[in-house]
Amino acid sequence: MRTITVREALREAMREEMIRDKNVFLMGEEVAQYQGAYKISQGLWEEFGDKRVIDTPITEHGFAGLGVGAGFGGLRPIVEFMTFNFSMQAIDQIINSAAKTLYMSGGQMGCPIVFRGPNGAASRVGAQHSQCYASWYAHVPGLKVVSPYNANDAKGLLKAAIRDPNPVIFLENEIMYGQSFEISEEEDFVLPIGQAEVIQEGSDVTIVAFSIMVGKALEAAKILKEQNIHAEVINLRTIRPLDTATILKSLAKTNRLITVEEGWPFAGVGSEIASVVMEHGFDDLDAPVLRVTAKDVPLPYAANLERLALPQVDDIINAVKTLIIGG
Amino acid sequence: MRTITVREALREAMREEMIRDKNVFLMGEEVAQYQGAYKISQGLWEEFGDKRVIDTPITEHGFAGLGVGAGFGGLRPIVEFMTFNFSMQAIDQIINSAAKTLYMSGGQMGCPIVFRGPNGAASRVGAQHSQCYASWYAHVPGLKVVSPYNANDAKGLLKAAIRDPNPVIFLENEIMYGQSFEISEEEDFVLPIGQAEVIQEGSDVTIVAFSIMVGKALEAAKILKEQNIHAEVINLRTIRPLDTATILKSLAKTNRLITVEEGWPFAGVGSEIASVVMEHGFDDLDAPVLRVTAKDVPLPYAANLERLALPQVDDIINAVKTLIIGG
Amino acid sequence: MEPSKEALKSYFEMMVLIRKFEERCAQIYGMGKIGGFCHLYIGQEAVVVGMQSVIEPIDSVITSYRDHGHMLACGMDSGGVLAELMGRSTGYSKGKGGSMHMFSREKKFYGGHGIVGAQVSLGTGLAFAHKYTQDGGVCLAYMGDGAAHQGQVYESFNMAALWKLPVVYIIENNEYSMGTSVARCSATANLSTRGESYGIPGEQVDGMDILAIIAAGKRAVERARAGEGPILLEMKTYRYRGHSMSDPAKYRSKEEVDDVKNTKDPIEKVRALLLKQGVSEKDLEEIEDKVKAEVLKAVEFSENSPEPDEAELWTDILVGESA
Amino acid sequence: MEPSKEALKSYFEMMVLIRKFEERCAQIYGMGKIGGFCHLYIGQEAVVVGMQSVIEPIDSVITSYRDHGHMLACGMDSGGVLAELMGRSTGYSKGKGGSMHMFSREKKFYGGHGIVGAQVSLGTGLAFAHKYTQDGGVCLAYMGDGAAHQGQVYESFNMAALWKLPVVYIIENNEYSMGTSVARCSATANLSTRGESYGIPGEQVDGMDILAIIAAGKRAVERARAGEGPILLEMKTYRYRGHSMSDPAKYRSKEEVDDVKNTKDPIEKVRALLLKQGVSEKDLEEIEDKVKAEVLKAVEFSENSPEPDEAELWTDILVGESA
Ligand SMILES: Cc1ncc(C[n+]2csc(CCOP(=O)(O)OP(=O)(O)O)c2C)c(N)n1
Ligand SMILES: Cc1ncc(C[n+]2csc(CCOP(=O)(O)OP(=O)(O)O)c2C)c(N)n1
Ligand SMILES: [Mg+2]
Ligand SMILES: [Mg+2]
Repeated sequence: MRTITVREALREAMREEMIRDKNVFLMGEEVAQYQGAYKISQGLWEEFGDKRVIDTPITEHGFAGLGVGAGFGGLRPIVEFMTFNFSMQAIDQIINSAAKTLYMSGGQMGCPIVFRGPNGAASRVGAQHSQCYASWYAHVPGLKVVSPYNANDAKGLLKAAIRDPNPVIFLENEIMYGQSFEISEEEDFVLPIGQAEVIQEGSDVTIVAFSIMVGKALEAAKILKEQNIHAEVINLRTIRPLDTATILKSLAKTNRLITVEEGWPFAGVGSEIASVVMEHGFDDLDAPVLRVTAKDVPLPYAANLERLALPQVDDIINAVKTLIIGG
Repeated sequence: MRTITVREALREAMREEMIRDKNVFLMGEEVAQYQGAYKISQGLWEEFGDKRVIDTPITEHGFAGLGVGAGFGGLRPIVEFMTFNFSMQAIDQIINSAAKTLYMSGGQMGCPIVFRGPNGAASRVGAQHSQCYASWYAHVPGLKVVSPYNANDAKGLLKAAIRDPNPVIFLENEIMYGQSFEISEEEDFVLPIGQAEVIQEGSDVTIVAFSIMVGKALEAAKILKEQNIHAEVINLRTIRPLDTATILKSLAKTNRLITVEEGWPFAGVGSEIASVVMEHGFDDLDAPVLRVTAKDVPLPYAANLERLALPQVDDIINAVKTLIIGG
Repeated sequence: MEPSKEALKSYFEMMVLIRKFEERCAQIYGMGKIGGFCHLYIGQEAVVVGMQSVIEPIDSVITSYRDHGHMLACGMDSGGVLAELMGRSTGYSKGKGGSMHMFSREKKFYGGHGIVGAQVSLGTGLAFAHKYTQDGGVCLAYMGDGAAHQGQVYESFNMAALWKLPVVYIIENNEYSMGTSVARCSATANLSTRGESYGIPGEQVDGMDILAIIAAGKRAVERARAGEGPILLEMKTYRYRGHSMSDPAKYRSKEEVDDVKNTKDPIEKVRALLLKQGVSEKDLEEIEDKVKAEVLKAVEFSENSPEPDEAELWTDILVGESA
Repeated sequence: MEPSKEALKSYFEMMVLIRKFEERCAQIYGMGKIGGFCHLYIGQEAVVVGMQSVIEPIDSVITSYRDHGHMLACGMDSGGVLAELMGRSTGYSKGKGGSMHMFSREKKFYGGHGIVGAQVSLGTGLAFAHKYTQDGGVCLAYMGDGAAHQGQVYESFNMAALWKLPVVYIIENNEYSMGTSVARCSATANLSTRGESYGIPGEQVDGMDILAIIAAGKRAVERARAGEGPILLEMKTYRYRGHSMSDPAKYRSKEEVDDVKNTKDPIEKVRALLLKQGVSEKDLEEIEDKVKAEVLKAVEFSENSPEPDEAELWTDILVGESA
């Protein structure tokens, strides 16, 4: 198996899809000549030229709207937000134009578009640059929301997102960009949107996570195993639509579940999972679902506080133990 | 007791606070000479003049930012969004500037500001004009999120919001504006933010609702009573911070709980309540918490579909019965 | 070059159709059969009819919620539009969009958008697609005078000018955004200069005079099609009715409105032109009768159309999937 | 009127302080003691020092994330700024804000904002407050050349002009927004005309020449204070370093950078002026030594300051409440 970074995986996905379909293009701040603020698009401008790899002015609202319009007009835009924090500038176009128009048009006006970029915290970039938007976007019908963990996910899901006829929010993670993983050698490898992966089997507790938190969950599972607690780890991959079946199946086996996410607790992805699990798996629950989330504070800059604010492996381990021992 | 409409209650609250504090002013689209798109501010421009009741151009991002800046500068702005749907244009200023700056400044830069206006569906105004933003805003630390049901709430809570030194999101409902309620005669009547109200006592099931849905919950409770099912209805009043104590106390009595909201299900306010209830009241739960929400679709225009999409009294009754009979 | 008599007659017909259609909408709204917001185009008919006459089938059109006139001028079926207004399954959006949200890919009409200013960025994107696919098309992106302050409009201006996108921005300045006159919300009276900071040429046009509109429109569309980039037309026009059906429009005097109606009505102007060109009163009456019959047919069609099937609640959320 | 020798000396001192401070930040960043984003102001010192010299204590200042220079020029303590950069409890934001998020109500410095363009609307709001309270103050709202395309900037321009708010908008055109030159993202080269569509007068100023800045700044501030409304200054300047610490700045040649350094350096310009006015090399060295000592003190202060207490995680979320 080949080993590549998440960054390379994302780049390969875009490159392959741009070769496959001439209507696919990439736009965003610094994506072309600068090769991407985080170098995701390195080499693409050289290969595909000005027409298909487009540096925009710093005007998220305008270029997101332009992208949606281009989607209505038959193209397949990939819009990169330098980080998803800046998607707030553009969120009206994402929600009111991209997500709702298909319905409002009785099915006429689909918008095949991918909004992608790093989501959540990087390292020490402070509260304005560190928000997780997973639950906000997943709240909205008309969108698909995808969040890969490793290189395999990144490539297979981004290719699927670009081919999808619907608006897809593709939430990456800056800290994961440089991490290497084995990746499928399958030709034209695509992963289905909407299917979660049981990335680690176990029998004592289910840990549901997405994005960078899958790695933390796996680490926690490893440590727990040494203590003879066998955690099953689910890599959600897609937040909306949520793969409830995979979650409930695991719960039926383990009877205990925790969620892990980098976002805030209130009405987070974990809240949704907890609710769904309660509604459809109440009798399988030996203990309440516990949510491991960021602390309910804007992300602080100082190293010690930042560490406390974000979910750590220890927090996951503690939650599992609370469930199993204290539950 | 005096009976006034929610509209009048909101107006009285603003008027009294503007008299009380000369730094309070109101700005927004059509709030002055037109007397408010929904006539909430009727008469205020005549009384307080151009300086304190200000018509803005249709530039939500700009005037919300201007409002936040004025708040930093020592004033106490009330910013009206003609509807909260248009707050998406301005949401970066609300979240990144108003909500996070206090924390990012180590406590120096508070921003006393109220963002208010109708939230959720009016009647048949379609998907772009009918979104409920309760769960989005409540997701964010640094904000308070308030949503009154009746005239008493509207007046008492809006006065509290205007006096609050923090940014407050005040979610009204267009359909409620014209409804009349009795209102406290207490002088300078203020309701505390963060406290829910048990608006109807009952022993069999707890119905937690906010805004217009409190009315539907009360109607449902009335019908259920005829069938000898006694529902306790909680009027949340504040979404963030959530009054968990009142909810859990009721649950301890009824052992069954449903939530009702006009927003979409995924990561909604109901999801949060369900999660909190599970975490802190698991042993009190005789059945899973059920969420009554809008259907997971953009709101359709057609009368018959709109009715289906929004929670109706029957949906609440059915949920209660599922819990009690099927649960 | 002035339009031919036949052309002028067809414009007259379309303008009358728009007016009669809108008047009928007002009636039906009053009967409670149209719900929500409903923004009439009465008074502004010349703008859209004139502009539509200067574009090609490949060109795209996008506007705000005040869109009935645009749809009819684009050749969309009046029955389908009215049925949508009445929330029927035969409407352009199957009854799921309503007055503000209708579309016809076939007629290259891209909506009908409820968020003030949003259509300007979207239209810039349509222009981007025209350029990208080199289909030779131009986008007409309409906005109101109130919309002309929205930030995304200027973000779009900058990109359109920078990339020389084939887009004609049209400000329909009907003097008010809801109850606010231009003077009360705009730092400058002449909105046609709003592109200047981006090097976008602008022109003020008498939006009540279809000939002026056609002349300016032609120049603008030609320029955009030639790859010289965006251009801005400010159409000075007027809306006769309130902002939406619920607006009593107390912010202006009856005299102000009557004065426009009596001295500048865009339909009367075309009528006078036609009469001068020798078209008989009877010919014009025939046109008006034809239009009346069409509107009547649209009403009948809509009245007889069923509400959408309840199953439609769950369709069209995602392409290729139903919930 | 030219500034006095004493005044000029104080500007020199502040400019050198900013430069030395920033150079030291770069070093400390390299050692891993500053985290996240860190945007240095080296090369642009004249702008903020010049503008600060023309305002009054009542006036307010707001800028973006490239803010260390502004803070020092506003009279904020270099120790407090550096401690914040190092995430210490003695920093202006108790270590919770970092490089981009510092404030001093006392010095009327309102941040330090990480969202490109946001500070422009916020600053317009500060100006609104000045006018509302009639305190006679003016707001200086700084933005970069890249920020100058953001929609909310134009929404603010319109309101500021409409309501004649006392605000001076200052575009610090350092030729690049990250890796994008002005020509690649702006439809027009002359950013000082960006207010024209709103009737806001604009002026291009040599942002490497403190005398030019002071002259233009004085006129602008006076005009704003007199109630004549907003004004726009485009400061043509240059940043010597990459956009942030992680930017190798390959999008421009070494020659381009060296040329500016060698021929236009704002500090060297003031040095030459002072020498011409008879200030001795030794006097200037003394100033530089004083500055070096101050920076050293700031470093020591910061190094010796503790990280924030863990309890601080839960404070300052809401005024008057802790979680
Ligand atoms: C972003 C946004 N803000 C506010 C509104 C409410 N609104 C709808 S139409 C309108 C007035 C727009 O006036 P103008 O652009 O002049 O167009 P006209 O109605 O005159 O055609 C307003 C404020 C909205 N739909 N979207
Ligand atoms: C809304 C938003 N979009 C993008 C960014 C990322 N970003 C930070 S600084 C910057 C470049 C800004 O350039 P300019 O305005 O010229 O200021 P300078 O850095 O040159 O001082 C970008 C794109 C951001 N912080 N906020
Ligand atoms: Mg108008
Ligand atoms: Mg710059």
